[in-house]
Amino acid sequence: MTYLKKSPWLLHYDASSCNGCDIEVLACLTPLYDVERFGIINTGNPKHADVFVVTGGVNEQNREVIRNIYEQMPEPKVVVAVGICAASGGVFRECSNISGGIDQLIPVDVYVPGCAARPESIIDGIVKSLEILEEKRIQMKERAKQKEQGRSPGGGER
Amino acid sequence: MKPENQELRVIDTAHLIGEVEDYRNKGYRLVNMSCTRAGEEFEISYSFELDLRFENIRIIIPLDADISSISGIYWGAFIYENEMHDLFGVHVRGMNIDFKGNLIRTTVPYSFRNPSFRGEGPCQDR
Amino acid sequence: MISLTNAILFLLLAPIIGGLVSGIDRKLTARMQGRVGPPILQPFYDVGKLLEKENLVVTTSQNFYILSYIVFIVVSGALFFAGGDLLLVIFAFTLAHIFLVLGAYASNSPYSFVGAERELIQIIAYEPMIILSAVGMFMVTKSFFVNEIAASELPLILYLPGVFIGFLMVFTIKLRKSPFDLSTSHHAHQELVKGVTTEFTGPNLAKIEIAHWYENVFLLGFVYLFFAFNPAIAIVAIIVAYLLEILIDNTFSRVKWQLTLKSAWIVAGMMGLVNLGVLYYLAGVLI
Amino acid sequence: MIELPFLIIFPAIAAVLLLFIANETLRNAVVKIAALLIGAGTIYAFFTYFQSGLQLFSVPFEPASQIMFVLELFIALYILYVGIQCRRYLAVLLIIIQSALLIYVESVFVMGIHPEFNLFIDQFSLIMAMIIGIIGTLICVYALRYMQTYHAHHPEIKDRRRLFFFMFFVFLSGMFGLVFSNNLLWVFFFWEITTLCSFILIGYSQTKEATNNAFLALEMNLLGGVAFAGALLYLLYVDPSGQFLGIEQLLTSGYAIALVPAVLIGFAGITKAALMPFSSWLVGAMVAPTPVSALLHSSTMVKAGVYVIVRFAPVYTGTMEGLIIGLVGGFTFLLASAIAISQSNAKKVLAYSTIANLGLIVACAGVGTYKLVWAAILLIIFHAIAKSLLFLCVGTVEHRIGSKDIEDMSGLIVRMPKIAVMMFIGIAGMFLAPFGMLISKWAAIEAFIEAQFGLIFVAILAFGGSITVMFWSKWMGKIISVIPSGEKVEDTVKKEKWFVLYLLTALTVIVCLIFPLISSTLIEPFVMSVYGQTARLSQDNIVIMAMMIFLLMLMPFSLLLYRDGVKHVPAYMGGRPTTTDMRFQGSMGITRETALSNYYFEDYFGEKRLLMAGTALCFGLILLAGVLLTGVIL
Amino acid sequence: MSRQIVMPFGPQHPVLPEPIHLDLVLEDETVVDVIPSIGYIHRGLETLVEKRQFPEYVYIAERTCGICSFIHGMTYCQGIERVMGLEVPERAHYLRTIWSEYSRLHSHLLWLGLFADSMGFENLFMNAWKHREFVLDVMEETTGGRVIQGSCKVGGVRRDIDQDTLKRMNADLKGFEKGLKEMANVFLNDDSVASRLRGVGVLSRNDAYVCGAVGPTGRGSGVPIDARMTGYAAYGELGFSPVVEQDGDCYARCAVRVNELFSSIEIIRQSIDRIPGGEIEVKVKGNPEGEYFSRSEQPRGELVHYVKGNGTKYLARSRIRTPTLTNIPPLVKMLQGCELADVPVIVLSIDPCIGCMER
Repeated sequence: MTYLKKSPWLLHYDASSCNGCDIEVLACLTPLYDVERFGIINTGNPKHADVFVVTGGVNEQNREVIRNIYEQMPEPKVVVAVGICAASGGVFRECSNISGGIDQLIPVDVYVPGCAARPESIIDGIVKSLEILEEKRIQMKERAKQKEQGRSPGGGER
Repeated sequence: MKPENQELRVIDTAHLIGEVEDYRNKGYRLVNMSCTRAGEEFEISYSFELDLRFENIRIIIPLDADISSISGIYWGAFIYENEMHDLFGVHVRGMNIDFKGNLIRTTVPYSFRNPSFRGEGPCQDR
Repeated sequence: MISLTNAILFLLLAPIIGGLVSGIDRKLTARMQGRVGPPILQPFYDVGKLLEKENLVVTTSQNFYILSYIVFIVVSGALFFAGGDLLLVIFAFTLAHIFLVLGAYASNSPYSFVGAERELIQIIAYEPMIILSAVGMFMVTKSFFVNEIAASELPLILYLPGVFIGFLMVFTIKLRKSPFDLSTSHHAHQELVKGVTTEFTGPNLAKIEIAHWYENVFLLGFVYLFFAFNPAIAIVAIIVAYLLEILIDNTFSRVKWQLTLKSAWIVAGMMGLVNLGVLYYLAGVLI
Repeated sequence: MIELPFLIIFPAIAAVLLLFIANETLRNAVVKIAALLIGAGTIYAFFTYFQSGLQLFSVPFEPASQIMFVLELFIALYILYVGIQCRRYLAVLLIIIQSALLIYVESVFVMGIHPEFNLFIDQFSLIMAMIIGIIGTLICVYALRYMQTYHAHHPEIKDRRRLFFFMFFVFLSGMFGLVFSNNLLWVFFFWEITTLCSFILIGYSQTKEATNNAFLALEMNLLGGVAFAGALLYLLYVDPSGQFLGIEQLLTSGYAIALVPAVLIGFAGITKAALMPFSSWLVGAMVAPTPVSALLHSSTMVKAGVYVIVRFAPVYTGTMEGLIIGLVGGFTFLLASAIAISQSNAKKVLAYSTIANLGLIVACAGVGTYKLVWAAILLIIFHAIAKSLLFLCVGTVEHRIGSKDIEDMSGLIVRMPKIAVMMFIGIAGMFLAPFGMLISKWAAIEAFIEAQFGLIFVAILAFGGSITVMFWSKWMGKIISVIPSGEKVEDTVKKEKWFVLYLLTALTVIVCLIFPLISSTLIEPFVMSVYGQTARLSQDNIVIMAMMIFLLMLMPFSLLLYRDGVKHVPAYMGGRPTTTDMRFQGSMGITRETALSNYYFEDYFGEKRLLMAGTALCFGLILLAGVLLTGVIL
Repeated sequence: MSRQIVMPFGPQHPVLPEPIHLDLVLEDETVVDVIPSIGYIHRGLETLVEKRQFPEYVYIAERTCGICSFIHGMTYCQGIERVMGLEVPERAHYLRTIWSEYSRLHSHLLWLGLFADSMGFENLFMNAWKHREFVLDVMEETTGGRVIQGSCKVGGVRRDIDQDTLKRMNADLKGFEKGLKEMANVFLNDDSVASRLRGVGVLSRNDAYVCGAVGPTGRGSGVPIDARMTGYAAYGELGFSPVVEQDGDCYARCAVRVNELFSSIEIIRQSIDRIPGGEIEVKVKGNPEGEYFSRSEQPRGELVHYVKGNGTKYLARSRIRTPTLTNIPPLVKMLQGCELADVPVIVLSIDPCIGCMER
């Protein structure tokens, strides 16, 4: 089934952004943009989330936090890097404490451009990520099936 | 626009506490503390304000010197002092809340202490 | 005495009704907030998705508690609709909730732990009023059995107006609506992330969600009992009561546990008790 | 009728034997054999009498009463002695008043009186006897190992185990005597014995705190004793021939005479059952070794208090005095439950919960309709089993983890899985459907609605019941929260202890399953014989509850479903790096350990505050009863 | 045995879009200890002065914070202008004032929304953000950016607003104000909101002073600090006074911000009425040499941009002292002894902007 596409739950984390993208992510939830139309909810809890929305680049302190949150999300999951900072570090690329985009740490599926990214493009990015989410779900299911076959006595060697 | 007048006095390190106490007694509030590297020295500025009178005092210390905390006089000063320690490596004695270098963890320790690039020239390549 | 057909109907229909109610709730809430809101079927999509997700747990025993939670919610709901003893139904619901609380405790995470404590506060806040409601119904109809209460010709609401108001109050707590959503739901996340449900993922969360649906249908059934003398009025009453809850949800900020407990006990308890007291001494005259 | 004297006298013989045995192995053997015999005797008595209803017996041994009188004087002298020695003059004063009353009664009236039937047995006595004979002996067996470890852990406390087991068996004997005596003079004698046992056993460790608490218990119990003696005096005054000294005769005499003694004895029962305002002694008694708490202060001795009140329940029915006794019980239930929320010491929680439940039983008995008496007896049974199980679990845990604080029990399910499961069942037995206590509460609610002023009690039950949910479930939550770093410490628990714990756990569940049977064979005939009508749960509900219990027993098997294929991740800590052993990165660069503790709401349910309220309220009620009673007497 | 719960609050926490890190030590629900830690979004952007020429650095300054981005840029420019002795045209000053005040509206509305959310009042959150979109529309129309405008430059502003647009903006404010009044009524007079705010997180006047509270945090405690009184930009020519409340609790801070909304609208009206014609920028020649503490009033309080030029195109030092940084010590004071349920409310009541604070 394709329930995943109809009910993606977000988790937003501000890695080291200037707030511009963050408030635009929030603005998506509010009456003008209202992403709940598409079933999108901001959960605030990695264990419930499907889509990890990261803004801002990686620095020393949040490195482990991002990885930790990513690991606590159940499969299938996608990462959307919102804003130019999350993609490459953006204007802060050369700052003393920034080591670049999110993709150094975790696999990013969709990059949303902009400084700050506009709500329209953020929504677009998330909708794009849903296709990938669906693909990942199918892969996950196949993996599980293979594992199952591997375990059953007639299913070949382990 | 009416530009405001700003006073800046460079004082001796030894007089710091006395001066700050003076400001406190006069009812000034602490606006800011900031550190700047100037050559082989740190300039540390303390800014105070009372009824739109904005005054600064400055001490100049060698890179490895330590200064005494004013957090006993202005309780909130610890946040500046910890920050100064984490970014510049200035040692501050006697802070009321000492984060021991954990207020801001940086990739390079004391990242503001040693400017990596300065002056004219291409800046896009790291 | 107990109707198996009704129990089975409840088993099958309650999730559908509960899901739809929840969907309509979300839609209306969105409209009240000036938004378009999700499709009516959104809760089903959510649960469908959750069932497809991976099951992450802190400890394996969480699964057990949640399974027990939903099983006992379903059992007690079925018991209610089958016409069983109202007090037994209430106690069985408490049992189910204790399982949810234990599931939260089991994970030993600060958020779900505090959520569990708050859930307990909620339980002690609403439970007296629910029991008093059942007692009130008994005093009017002389029976604790749901089927007999439902079959009563007496307009319970006229005898039990105070009890009904008290019940509406705890209804808000039970539905986890603002201002009393202390322990979980989408509102409490500011304090406790997701409270009791923080450590549940995928299928477990789906079970909790479905259990909520069952529970909501049970609660609406409880409202029905007050108006059981006339099913048409009862349906209207249920709708009005639920709309009222949505309205309350949207016009209050969340209160703290102290106020929740105090208001639930004092307001609801007193409303209910005064009502019952009057009924008690007029019993000979009225009934 | 030989069973009854056997049950009364045999434990006393065993006790004397134990007083002289210093060898540990021998003592173990004697205790186990005696326990077995007493248990067997009880069961034998059960099968002999459970169908026969009320039976009265006369004791052929004439001087029995005189011996008791002499023993009573010895007890009084002993108390006088220790009271003066420890400068507890209140105790001295009370024992003097009580003895004076008693001597007066004996010398003026009793000399010529020989009530025909001194012993009796009916289903209610049988129930009590079963509790004493089975649970009591199990606790005795448990105490063997417990006291061994206890002295190993507390070398500073003098080893007086001979005295300990002597008192234990004397106590059993006293309890049997109490429930089998028809003669109130005899009841009074056994009553005093239990008071004495409690006094000595609370003071077992001889620390200052223990001695103080022992005296506190003594004083309050003596206060009840004085009232009891007053009741005897009144009865003999009304009818010097002494025919009303027999409980059975008194109850069937028509209630005009019975009311005054019933209320006085009810007051004695209130002190013994530690209802407010006398609850403090039971809480203080928790300094005693845990088996003492389990035996005396939860499952049996305090039940003697409610036993007499339930006995006299028919007298209370419909009277103002009965209502007041009921209210004292009701408020005690409400307030003691609330206080339990603010306690973290497991034994204190158990103590307050005991007080609360005794209060509930007294509330039922005080109002005293037939349905309520039925519910009260159910409560006595279920409470005795579940509570003794819990006490013994706490005792075992205490010796393994070195604390009886609930906060220290976190992750017990990992560290001591078997004990934790038993504790879980015990706690569930205390407040969850479909277990016993809840059934009784439910029955009580249904019964109260129809009683006079029942609405007050319904409200008390509704609120008190939900409060109960709070403190039990947070304890439950604490023991089942899974901590990954816990190391297993339960291998050292001895097999006797396991045996007792297993048996009690099994009893908790089995009694729930067969309670319809217990009800129909024991409780219903008793209630029927007293009131002429009886209560019972409807068939449907019993079936449903049985189904729920089976479902509950099936649920743990679902864990098998999740054996594999479940991915474990650490708990969510706001995104901070967390290790599996529950540490996370805290502020200032410190690695912190997760610390979780329950809520206690000290400001709302604080012990001091509520105790004061409860004491004032219940004291006022008792005064009111006293005033009413004076009116009746005059 | 201690009855304490250690509860991590943040860095990932639903109440704040930004990471702040507090270790809360609780007894029941009472907070007995708070240990803050920051640094999750420290970028070290002040070091970029080494790599960006001073006119370019405006972009960096603007991105100190995405919420009050315009004021950051403006304050930085004013510092440079002062060091270089540039006379900025009056019209530019007025335009800066107008955008500053729109920024304030945008920021306060955003804050009101989040604040409502922190008390679990979702409807109000949505409402506040709905109003905010009006402000963002004006921003987008006049500068081209919703949250980061890029319209300020050293020596003036980049864009002019034509007279018709100004007139329309003025007219639109009326409807906007009416909507705000309705919403303000809920914040200030609703019982359930008051039950969450009154008496919560009290900061005494003295504490506010000793800890260095600025902006609405200080003004809520009766400390009338408002850097706009120094008369930068066009503020010296406009009539307004700081909004001050005396109680020092969350309600007072909320009331300050709500009333500032109307004060801002008033300032915008005055500015539009009085705006002179003429140039919007001057030519910048040479490099800055000298230092200056440029102060301005951000929505969150007093902002200090310290600039020090050494006669090259690259500044020797830029130091941004943001209001949130100095409001952290008062926050620690306020959190002591509050309840768990109050933590989000109190944290938000200082309107933390972590992005600014850590730079």
